[in-house]
Amino acid sequence: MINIEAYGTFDTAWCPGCGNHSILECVKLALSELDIAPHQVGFVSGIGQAAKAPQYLNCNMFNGLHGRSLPAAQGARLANPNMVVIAESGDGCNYGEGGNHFLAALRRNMNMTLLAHDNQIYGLTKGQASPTTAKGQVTKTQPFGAPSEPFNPVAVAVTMHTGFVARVFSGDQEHLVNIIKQAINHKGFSLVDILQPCVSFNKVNTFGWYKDRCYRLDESHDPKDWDAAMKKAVEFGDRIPIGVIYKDDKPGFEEGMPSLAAGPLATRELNKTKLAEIIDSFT
Amino acid sequence: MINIEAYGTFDTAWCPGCGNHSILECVKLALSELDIAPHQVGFVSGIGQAAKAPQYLNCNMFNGLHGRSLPAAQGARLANPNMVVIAESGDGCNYGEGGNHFLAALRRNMNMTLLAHDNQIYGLTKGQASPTTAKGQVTKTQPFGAPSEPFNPVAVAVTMHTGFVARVFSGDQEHLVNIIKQAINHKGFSLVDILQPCVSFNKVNTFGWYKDRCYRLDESHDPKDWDAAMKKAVEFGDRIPIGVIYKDDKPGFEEGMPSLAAGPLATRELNKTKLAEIIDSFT
Amino acid sequence: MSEMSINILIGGEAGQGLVTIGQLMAKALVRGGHDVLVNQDYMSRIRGGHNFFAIRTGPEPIQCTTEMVDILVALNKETLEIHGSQLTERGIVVADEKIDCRGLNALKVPFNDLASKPLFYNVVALGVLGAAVCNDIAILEGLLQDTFGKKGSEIVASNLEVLRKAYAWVKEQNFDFSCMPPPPENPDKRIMINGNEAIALGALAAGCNFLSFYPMTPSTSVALTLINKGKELGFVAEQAEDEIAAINMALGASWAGARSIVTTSGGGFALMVEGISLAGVTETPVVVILVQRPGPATGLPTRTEQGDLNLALYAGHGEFPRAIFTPGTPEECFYLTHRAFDLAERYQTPMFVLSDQYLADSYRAVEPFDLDKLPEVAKPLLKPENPKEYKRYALSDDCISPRAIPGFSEALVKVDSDEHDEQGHIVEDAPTRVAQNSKRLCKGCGLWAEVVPPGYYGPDEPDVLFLCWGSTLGAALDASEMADLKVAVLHFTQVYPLKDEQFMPFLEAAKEVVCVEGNANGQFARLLRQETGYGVNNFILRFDGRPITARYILAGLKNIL
Amino acid sequence: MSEMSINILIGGEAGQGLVTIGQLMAKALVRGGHDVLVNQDYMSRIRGGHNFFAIRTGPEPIQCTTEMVDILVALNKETLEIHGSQLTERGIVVADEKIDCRGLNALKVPFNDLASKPLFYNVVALGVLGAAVCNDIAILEGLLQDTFGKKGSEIVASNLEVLRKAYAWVKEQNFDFSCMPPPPENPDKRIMINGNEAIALGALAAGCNFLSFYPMTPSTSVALTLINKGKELGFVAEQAEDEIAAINMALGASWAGARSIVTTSGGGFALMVEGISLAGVTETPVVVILVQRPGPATGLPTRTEQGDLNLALYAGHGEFPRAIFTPGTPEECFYLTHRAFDLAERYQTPMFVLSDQYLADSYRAVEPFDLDKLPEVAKPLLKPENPKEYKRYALSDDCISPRAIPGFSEALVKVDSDEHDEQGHIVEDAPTRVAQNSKRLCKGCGLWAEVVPPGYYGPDEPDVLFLCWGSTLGAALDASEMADLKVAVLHFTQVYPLKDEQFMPFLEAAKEVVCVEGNANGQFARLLRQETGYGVNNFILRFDGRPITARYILAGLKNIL
Ligand SMILES: Cc1ncc(C[n+]2csc(CCOP(=O)(O)OP(=O)(O)O)c2C)c(N)n1
Ligand SMILES: Cc1ncc(C[n+]2csc(CCOP(=O)(O)OP(=O)(O)O)c2C)c(N)n1
Ligand code: SF4
Ligand code: SF4
Ligand SMILES: [Mg+2]
Ligand SMILES: [Mg+2]
Repeated sequence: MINIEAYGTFDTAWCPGCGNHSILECVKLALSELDIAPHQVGFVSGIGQAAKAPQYLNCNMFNGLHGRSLPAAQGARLANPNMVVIAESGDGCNYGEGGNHFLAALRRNMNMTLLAHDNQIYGLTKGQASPTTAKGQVTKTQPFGAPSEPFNPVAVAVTMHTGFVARVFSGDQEHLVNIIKQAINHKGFSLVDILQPCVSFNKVNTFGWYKDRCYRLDESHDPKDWDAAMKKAVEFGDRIPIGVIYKDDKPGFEEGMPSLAAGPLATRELNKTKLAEIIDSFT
Repeated sequence: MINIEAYGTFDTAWCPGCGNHSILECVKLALSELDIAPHQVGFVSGIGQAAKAPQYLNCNMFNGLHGRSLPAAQGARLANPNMVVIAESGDGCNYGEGGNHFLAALRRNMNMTLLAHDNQIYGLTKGQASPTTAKGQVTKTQPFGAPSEPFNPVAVAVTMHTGFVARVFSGDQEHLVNIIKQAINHKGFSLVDILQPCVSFNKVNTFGWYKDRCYRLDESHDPKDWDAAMKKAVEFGDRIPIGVIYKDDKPGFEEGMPSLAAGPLATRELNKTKLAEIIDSFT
Repeated sequence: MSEMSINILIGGEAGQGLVTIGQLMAKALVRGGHDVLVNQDYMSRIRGGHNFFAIRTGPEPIQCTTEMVDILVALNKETLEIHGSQLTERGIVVADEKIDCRGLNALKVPFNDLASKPLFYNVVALGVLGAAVCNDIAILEGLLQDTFGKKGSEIVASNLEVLRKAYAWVKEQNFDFSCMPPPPENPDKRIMINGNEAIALGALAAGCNFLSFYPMTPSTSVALTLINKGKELGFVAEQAEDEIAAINMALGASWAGARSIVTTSGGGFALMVEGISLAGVTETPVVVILVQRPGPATGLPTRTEQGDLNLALYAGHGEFPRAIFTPGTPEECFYLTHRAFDLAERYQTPMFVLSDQYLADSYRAVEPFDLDKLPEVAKPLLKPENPKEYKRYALSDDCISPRAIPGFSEALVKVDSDEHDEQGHIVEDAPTRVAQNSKRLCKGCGLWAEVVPPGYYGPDEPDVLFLCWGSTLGAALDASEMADLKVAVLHFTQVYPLKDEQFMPFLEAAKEVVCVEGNANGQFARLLRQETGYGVNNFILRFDGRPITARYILAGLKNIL
Repeated sequence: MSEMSINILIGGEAGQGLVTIGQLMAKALVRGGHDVLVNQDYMSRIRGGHNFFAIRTGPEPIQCTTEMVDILVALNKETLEIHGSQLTERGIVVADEKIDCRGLNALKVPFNDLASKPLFYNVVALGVLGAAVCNDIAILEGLLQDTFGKKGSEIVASNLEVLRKAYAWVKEQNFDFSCMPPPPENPDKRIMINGNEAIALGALAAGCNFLSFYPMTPSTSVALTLINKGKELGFVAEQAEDEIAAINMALGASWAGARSIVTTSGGGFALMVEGISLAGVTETPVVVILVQRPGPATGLPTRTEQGDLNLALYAGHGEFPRAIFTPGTPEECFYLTHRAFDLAERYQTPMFVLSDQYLADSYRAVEPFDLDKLPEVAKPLLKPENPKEYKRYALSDDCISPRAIPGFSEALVKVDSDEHDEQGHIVEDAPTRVAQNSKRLCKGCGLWAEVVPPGYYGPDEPDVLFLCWGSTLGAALDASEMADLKVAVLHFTQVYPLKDEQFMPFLEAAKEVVCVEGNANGQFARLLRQETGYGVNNFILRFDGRPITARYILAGLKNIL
């Protein structure tokens, strides 16, 4: 097992009490327990408080644009099928600015993991409604309350038969580590929507709010049962189930792309003879 | 009733045999039967073959960018709550380039109608896979077959409890007219996903293919029953149900926005006294 | 001339409330008749790190921020370490008694004693600072009343109690705060406003009633002001799912009769580029507020730069006219934004207001805007004359087609992103293309004919002419007055289009022209050469994310001359 | 010199197969040793409307398309109406016998008799045209064999039968096709390729192995060629959900070791602007292929223009270096795309290849590219020297940091869209910002030192110098040869950066400099003035969506002189 210390310790720019601290810790634990070394993993993130997470552990990092972590992560996957690719960003990043990429990533089902820190608010820009903010919740930019229905990423992912769909809570560390490990191990796209309090800007969905509502799914829930999964996916109110909501071991994107079989693109050599033949085919 | 001739007749740039012709006809019929005059309706479209539809009838038209009809349509709705707003575009436009706007529009639930011509292909750009193209379907740009799972807009819309969700077939005109009328009348966001053969580029989902599979939902289907709707929404194979899949009369976006109550923005006058007070509040 | 000014810097961690203290203090100074100029420096985080809020103030006009500090309010030890060296000779430190001020001239405040609970630390700081620089406690009391009034009289009372206690404590210390000049007698009424707020008010004054936006520092406060101040005016605002939606929503709204604005910063603006082009070809009015921060990409999200001029100039594929305004003060923010709306409506093409983080967050004391003096803003037609014959893109001598709003008459209003005929229908033939493209481009001549001339400040035939645009005005003015040469300033509040006859004589009359810009490439100087052939040879550029100051310019000038 | 050339124009509706006929015919001519130059004109629709495919051909080099038609193959009546007036004196019409050729010199073909079913109309047309311009039926037979071979021998046989019948029928008519010059003796081997295909091959030759794109005319065929020709090379391609995804995917892939390309056109490129900036700040190599069409917005989607130079120049907020290549021929498309990859890797910044619809779709006969003569393309590091100490953004004298690929050693490769330190971690302090921003910008000097010089064609000290870039090369050359003045051509294949010493002497030596561009604003001329101060006063501009031709230039020249 890789020692967790290999992942280092960094000063963060997060608020004391923020759920991000716990998530970061769990990510490091999961990686070390999975025996993945820092240089084997590539973290791709967007912009936001959550998206800073990869800055705070030893890893390969592509800290890209707000909303665009998923395309970059998928590009990395296509370039190097040996890389453990993890996209990590906030609810605004993934479901707001990046909503189209979220849909496309669910459809592609590449072997990678999305850790979506879901604090139901835009943290870094100081508290505007995010796609997961409850309808009616008042913010500085939504003085009449957030006007739209909240987005339920888990339900949409289940609808689309995404390979691995989980909802977790930053406050339940043991559980979180376990789920992250399963997600990374799953051979297809894994969505881990992590409920996370934002102590500075979300005064509704607090630690206590989540704590009171989240309950772990037990064996009675069969994640391979789509109907059951859909029921759990839409349960988000007085009770919020956490755990693996849905799982489908269907073949991943990579299997439909023969050109990926030859391994990392960085190690490929141009076949000049073939290319000369190709040029010749224009005669 | 407005005479259908008020909507005019235009030469189109569509292929003979294309499903678009039938859809155009049905749209005109629906509008005239609803007694809506050309100047009362605002068509907003993107770019693609489907998106040309508003060019071929008398109406107010905002023919915008590929993928961006929904934001423009919603902007128009917010500016003029008296306008009958219809967005009309293809599957590529709405679910590909415009996927993020599709999600946001479902969440907003404004009083408008989306007519999505769904030919499961990119028509205007000559036959690349669209988000609704079946996995494995071979095209010029997908020689190994489309690598992703197809997007099911109807299922996603039901998942998100969209106000009005229908799937129809361009070949069943009477039914199509009826559904478009219901969609326009619905006070909230209405999605009408219209299956439409593309005779030039989709040799799989032909007229016959749809014809053989599509069956009308009858009274036994209760569109207010979410579970039932979800079942019908995901039925897309040997049998394809057409009709109103789901319906929810929850309050629309407009009701959560007090500033919309005062009517069209174009007729508002600036209240200089109030503004002077506002300036004064900076003292 | 800010000779009589002092500079108060309040420093501490994010989350310590220094912006609240700073804003209240600045407002108190304004109410007392002083001028103020604020410079806010903050990190891209919510708690911790190091931020500061600097208020330069005095009885006479203040033009720009300065590095020198006369009163350093240190909310933590780090502030002293970072800013100690900026203290002037007369400089004073105000800090908690537990902070070691290492022999500096310090007023050591017993925060714990003065505040009954940590919640009141801010009010203590305000009371202490207020006692130092504002001799009228009634002003501070009134301010607290205004601020906490909505929260109930009990809250007000407990805040007032702390304020008075802190104020009284300072007065007992007999500490020497004489560096603070007395307020002017009979001052004119002023409001306190920053660049972003002034832009929002300018928009409201122009009848703007629709905003679609996606939050992005440092532009967000334009949206916040429009939303919160516009509430009573029936203003319609929607936070879009992304910036692409924002610009397209604004255009759809504008077509349907709204007066639309979008607010954004570099990366968000980059995403709007296709939409800008749509505004150009459909001839749909929209005003784009672009508040710059250092790039590329995420760059320094909370800092300042003038690095997006080139992008604003050419945003949008294809060719169509535009105008770009670059205010240098909150007043200019207000008036030029107002003007941008009028031009957008008259020329039916996108208009840009470029600001930056420094100006955005810089509060100033400003004469209240007089709405009655504003020119009328043009309006579209609700009912064109012969609705049945209406053509959205009718060709005409002045290349401007009457713009009707759909739904208010039988006129059908068709706008099209494809090349189109007069009706708005898609076409592909060459002559129609040429006619419509020429028509759109020809509107640029009209825009050129009414360019806002640059401001010229200072003596004729100067030794040195500072060429600048946007937020650097104040620093250039200050520097021109401080330099021991004959220096003048040429400041562009409209950088595009440029009308050479308005400024070429100034350039030619100066011995040396020095371009002062907040970017690394001298973007405006390059534009100037492109438009006029005039090449600038001397540059004072800054691209470290911090505002250009008079000292920075003078240091640069030394290197040049 | 294309004096001996003839121009064949095949016109008809979309869906009538005129592209198939045209391509086969052109290929037959190339195999026969002729030069060809194709101009494709098509509408933004799949069936109907009016399209044409013009092949200019002859035994000597052909440089550009022409309006004049020598053989007009009219697949419908409309073609005659539209193009009849373009017929030269020697002009011939080839049309179905049922079409009224109103007294023109026409070969009236009994299509119905010659083709057993409508499916074979195309082959009839090919046979007829082939008989007219290509005296060797074996070439046509070989072509059909190559084309239909995959479909089985029966299909080949039935096509051959029709071909031979049509060919024989023409020969029987004894129609005078003498306007077609004989092929050269012992011609060199040529391939037939258009601009987009050549770009794709150039990319493949540079080791490009990753494409993410979103379809957009007229760029799509670059992607199509990469995908279909790259199949055997293990090329990885993904059609993205939108252009934003395309550019970000390309960058993620590049970071992880791919050699990435994106292909797009105006509106799609507009959406990539933020991503371009990300490439700039993260120093991630990417090659952007921008195939222009007329804007703004959707504009004329299937036509040509050079209207996006400004956008390419300044795409991306903030400041960072880039180079822009503007090939004028398929050969230049190939070599410059190859070069773009090398520079992208060496300078770790985005590179641009600008083409346009005319060049994209214009087939030419080209000497097969010699892969062995190509310079090696730079590669990133798989294993840096001291992996543990590796710093992605290490400061160095030449401002270029060794670029390692993550995952192949213990080196951690951190790239960051925020301003960052040498390791790639987010920072906000001024000195690090200045160091890293300067480092990025300083790479521009290296780029400047290896600019591809513009091509100068023609006599020294000419009366007129045509200044042009990109696809207008051929027209300018043709015009220069046709004019009765002393004319030379200065053609830029790299428009940015510009190195004045490479061309200023040419500009100064010419009596008149005339800028020839396919846009309305003279974008390159403005860039030239910006970079050098040199102002061009004479313009020949075209923005109706059609390619600039020699005749167009000469007509323009008359107005100027
Ligand atoms: C294109 C673009 N638009 C807007 C922003 C500003 N921005 C930065 S982070 C953020 C929201 C972050 O919210 P979320 O993704 O939920 O992350 P959190 O901070 O809550 O963890 C926004 C709007 C940006 N950086 N880029
Ligand atoms: C930003 C942008 N990207 C790409 C295109 C090119 N484009 C035009 S239409 C289209 C696809 C159309 O497909 P769909 O929306 O399904 O409409 P259809 O033609 O099938 O009716 C594409 C990719 C464009 N116009 N703009
Ligand atoms: S603002 Fe919210 S999400 Fe961001 S660090 Fe603070 S508590 Fe966490
Ligand atoms: S290409 Fe397809 S969708 Fe387009 S008009 Fe033709 S048949 Fe219809
Ligand atoms: Mg969040
Ligand atoms: Mg389609």
